[in-house]
Amino acid sequence: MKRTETADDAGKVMSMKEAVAAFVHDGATVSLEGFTHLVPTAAGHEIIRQGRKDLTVVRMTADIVVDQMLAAGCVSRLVSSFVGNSSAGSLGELRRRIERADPAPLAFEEYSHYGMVCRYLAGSQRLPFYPLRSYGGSDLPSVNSDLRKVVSPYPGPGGEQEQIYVVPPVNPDVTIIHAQRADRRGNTQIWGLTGIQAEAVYAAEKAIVVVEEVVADEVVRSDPNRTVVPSHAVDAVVVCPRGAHPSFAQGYYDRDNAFYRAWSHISKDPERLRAWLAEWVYGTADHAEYVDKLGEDFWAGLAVGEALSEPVNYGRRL
Amino acid sequence: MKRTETADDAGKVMSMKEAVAAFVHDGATVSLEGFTHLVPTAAGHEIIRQGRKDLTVVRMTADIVVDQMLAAGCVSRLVSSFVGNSSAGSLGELRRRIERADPAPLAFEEYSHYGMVCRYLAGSQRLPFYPLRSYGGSDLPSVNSDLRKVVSPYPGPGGEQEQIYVVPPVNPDVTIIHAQRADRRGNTQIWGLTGIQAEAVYAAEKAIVVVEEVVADEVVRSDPNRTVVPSHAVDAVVVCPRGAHPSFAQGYYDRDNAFYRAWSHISKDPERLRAWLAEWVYGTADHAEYVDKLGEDFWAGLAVGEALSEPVNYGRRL
Amino acid sequence: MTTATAPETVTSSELLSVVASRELAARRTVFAGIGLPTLATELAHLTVAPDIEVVYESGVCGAHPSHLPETIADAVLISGAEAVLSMPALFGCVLQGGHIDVGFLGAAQIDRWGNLNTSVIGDWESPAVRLPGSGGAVEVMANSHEVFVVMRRHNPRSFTGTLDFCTTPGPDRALAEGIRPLGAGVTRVITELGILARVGVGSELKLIAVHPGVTVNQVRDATGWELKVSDEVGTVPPPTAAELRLLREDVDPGRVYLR
Amino acid sequence: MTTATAPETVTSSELLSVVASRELAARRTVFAGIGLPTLATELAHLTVAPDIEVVYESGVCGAHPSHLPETIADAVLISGAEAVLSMPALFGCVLQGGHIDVGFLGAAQIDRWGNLNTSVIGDWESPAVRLPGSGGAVEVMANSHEVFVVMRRHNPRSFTGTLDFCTTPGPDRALAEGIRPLGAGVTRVITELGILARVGVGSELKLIAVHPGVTVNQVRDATGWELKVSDEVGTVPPPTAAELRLLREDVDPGRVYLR
Repeated sequence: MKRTETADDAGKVMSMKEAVAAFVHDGATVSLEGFTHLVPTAAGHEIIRQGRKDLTVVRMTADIVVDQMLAAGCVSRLVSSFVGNSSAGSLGELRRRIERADPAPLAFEEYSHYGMVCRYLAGSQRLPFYPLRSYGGSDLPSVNSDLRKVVSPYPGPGGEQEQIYVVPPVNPDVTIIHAQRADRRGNTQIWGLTGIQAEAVYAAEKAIVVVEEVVADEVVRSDPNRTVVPSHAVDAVVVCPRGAHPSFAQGYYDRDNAFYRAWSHISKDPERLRAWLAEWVYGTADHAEYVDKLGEDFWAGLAVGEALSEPVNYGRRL
Repeated sequence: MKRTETADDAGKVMSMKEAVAAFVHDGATVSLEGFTHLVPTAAGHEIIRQGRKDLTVVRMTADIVVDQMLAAGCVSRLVSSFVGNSSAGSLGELRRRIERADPAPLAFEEYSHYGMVCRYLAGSQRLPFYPLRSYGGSDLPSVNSDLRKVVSPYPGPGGEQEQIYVVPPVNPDVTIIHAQRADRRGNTQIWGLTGIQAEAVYAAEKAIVVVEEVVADEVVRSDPNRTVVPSHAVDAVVVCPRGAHPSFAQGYYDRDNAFYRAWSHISKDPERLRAWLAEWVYGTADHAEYVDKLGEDFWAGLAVGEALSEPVNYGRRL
Repeated sequence: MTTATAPETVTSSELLSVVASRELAARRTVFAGIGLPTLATELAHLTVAPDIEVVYESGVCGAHPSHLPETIADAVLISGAEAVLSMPALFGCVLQGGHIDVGFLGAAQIDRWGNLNTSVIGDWESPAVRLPGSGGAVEVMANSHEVFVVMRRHNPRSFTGTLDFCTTPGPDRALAEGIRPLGAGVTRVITELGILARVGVGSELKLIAVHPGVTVNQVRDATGWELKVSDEVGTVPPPTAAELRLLREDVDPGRVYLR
Repeated sequence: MTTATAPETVTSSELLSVVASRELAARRTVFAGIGLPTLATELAHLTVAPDIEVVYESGVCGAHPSHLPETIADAVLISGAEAVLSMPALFGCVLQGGHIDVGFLGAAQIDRWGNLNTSVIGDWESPAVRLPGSGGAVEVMANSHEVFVVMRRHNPRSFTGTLDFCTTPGPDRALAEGIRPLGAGVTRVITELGILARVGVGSELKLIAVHPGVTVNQVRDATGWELKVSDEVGTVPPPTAAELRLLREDVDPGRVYLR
């Protein structure tokens, strides 16, 4: 597989530092997507290092990286449909913020997963709302006034008038996703779980794609169906190997389940959490240092073997 | 690449004759999708051979196969967004039916492409309607009362009330698509243009997938992201090589552009059209005979060379 | 028939998995999380439901994992799977489209109608405990043909007369708001004490069976509302040796979930 | 500068392609069909719009075709492309999402506001001629930032005071119905006689330039409404030798579209 060794021919390829400085501003609405797979952790860490404030974070599964951004004081509002540390336990800082406003309150907009999916669908498709068959009878609309209803202009199955809940679009100032690879222009390829990443990018004003590697144009072009986000929707390409840790990148490295379990303990104690941030985020200049600090033995434990897709023939005219 | 040589271990694998007999009934609503690529022509021909009547055909680009089904008297209603012979000319039978009710009238529901896409989206997602930013100021709603409007429950960009057009779901009795390959359970893989096929299948009560080849489970499972339609949505798998002619199958054979051009002339003359049907559809027992009749020299002219996708690593746990 | 194993040798996880697996007889598509639902569906696949397919919230259909997955998004679920779907396809076409026979859900609180709370203990605005929230539970309940709930602990705080917050409403609450749900809502609740059942709209959860050695009054006391009891409460047949052997030797030999 | 080529050696296709290509200066994303728009965008790529990307209705982005495509879905557009999108992504995210700078459309009839008819000649219910209909034209007009129309024939039947049917409305008609469109609608109409322009909502098509040898009155006579004419009607500079060489030698050496 050909890979580009340098990025000097590529206007969109920049460092994480440059991308966050250019596209993530105080007070912005920032979407970070990746459903367990390809969580853009390294981007969250750089946002912490640059000391962003008053962010509205939009993320379906608000997990470790969100807890860390909360603890670093970057976030004043959270829009989410699952606020937990996967199945490994709690998010300590998030619970303190919501349960006790400690050390500061957190505005929280609660959705279900499909409610969030539909907000991205509406945002990416420039729709004023998106209908879904959820929320009938739920208490969620009583705490989230953006869950509203529309009457269908068509009769229901029994001829009766039918009403359905709708959600409004979300249009982040910037969406950040992590992906396995892109070309220098930002044509982004993801395999394994692809989640809501494409819609989150299309819904946003700007988009940063963080990748395990930038590959030659020919690699991407050998399989155009693999391109989940085309270049016209991407503003910055950041090369950041292992940037999804403790999450995983299918075919590159496995999930660090031990760290997920550890986070429940780390985050339970505010002092310990802050010490962790001091050591692992503020104490590293960038994600490359974080990766080095973990050490090659550590990464060997997350290494994966080979299971290659069988090629398909796109054909060429004879 | 491993291929299954026999189909006797597979309950869903059946002949085209069996599949059409089992799932396409007189009076049914039948969706045939494939946007220029992978047009399910062979299925249309078998519907003609079996003499189905009073079908409602739903197809975004009503092209040659629809003109043939019209000429064979199978279709009383058409739902479409483009009724033309690609860019190669007219559909003679369709024009006679609509312009002069010759030999019989044709009920026609006219949409735009995205209107059709949204009908499939609503149908596949079990939504009462789907909103889209089309039709404002168009005469289409005056001739299609299913194009209706909804008022958004959220204020527009300037705080004003916002209204938007919606389309109703389409839920065909059966959807038929053509694909490059599937496994014996119906996990269907398509590359190149994927169009609206997945949504058309999910919108339908029953689904027939016609494939160039049935492949071993391991082939499909080596690349699960390539599966456009999972087995739980498929009722019949029909192996029918070259079943998309005169359309094409990316990586298998090219488009027969000469036949598209010829069709404008054939279909212009009702006698010539009926002679064509007699020879090529009624005169062949099945698509294998049609393929043989065209001859190997002919197929050599549509052969394509190799352009393989580079494999990706899905990884395996060590 | 194999002989019954003495209950004292059976762990709570084994008991719940075996009982849940039997309820999956002849089911085709199951929407399940990781843990007890995984054990139940894998065992059902080997016993009463050979054609069962688990659909995971992450988008995986037809997984063939090399190892027991640790999350619903585990890499081993993806490699070798039959299909991996995007979130819009998974939630829109598969779930809302009505393709799921049985959805598995858990909850911090459940009420007599099978409504669920996974959001907060206490008041939503300033809760005593902030729980993870819905995830996809609202959608699983609204769109599956029926829902099974497996709850390790059966006590009045979890089986409550009044939910602190209704995250995930059953069809009765939806209908009261004039919204017609697809399925029956919760039809089975499987706990350490026995099995509660509910047939659909308008019906309350009713005790239909207890585990050996459990009395009806024990279940009543452990339930925070006046529990309806079937006229013919049965005894849940204990796991057979065959079921336990499959579970221990084939499904989870590393005892990942059978903790 | 290269010298101008004598007009009589330039075919109508060459003329229209060259003129259209110039209008694409600095544009990035173009939604185009096959034929003249292909020639125009490919030539623009080599001249005034090096970063131009054509998005095809079939879902292809960033095509690198080995041969000139014969349809918008030609296999040669797919092999080697940067991305191939599904229809919902193409129409929903790319087009309705507002990512298209310029959409190219054709029509059987156009009126002074840039509204288009591609459905019928005559009455819709029993038309004299049934045309193909919208395809994606309704969406291209509603969602592109601006629309270019290239019409080979400029005559009063095509440039009509009253459309037989409005398939594809411009923004003025949408606003009259209370629906706010994204873009300006038709901003350029390029014909064998000259160039009409329109700046956006509330503005009529106006003649801004004629080809060498064409008079303003000729264009007026060929237009089925009382055509507005710019105070300073220019003459379209004829294709340069460089433009023609690129078009003939690099873009379409087989003269597939340059018929």
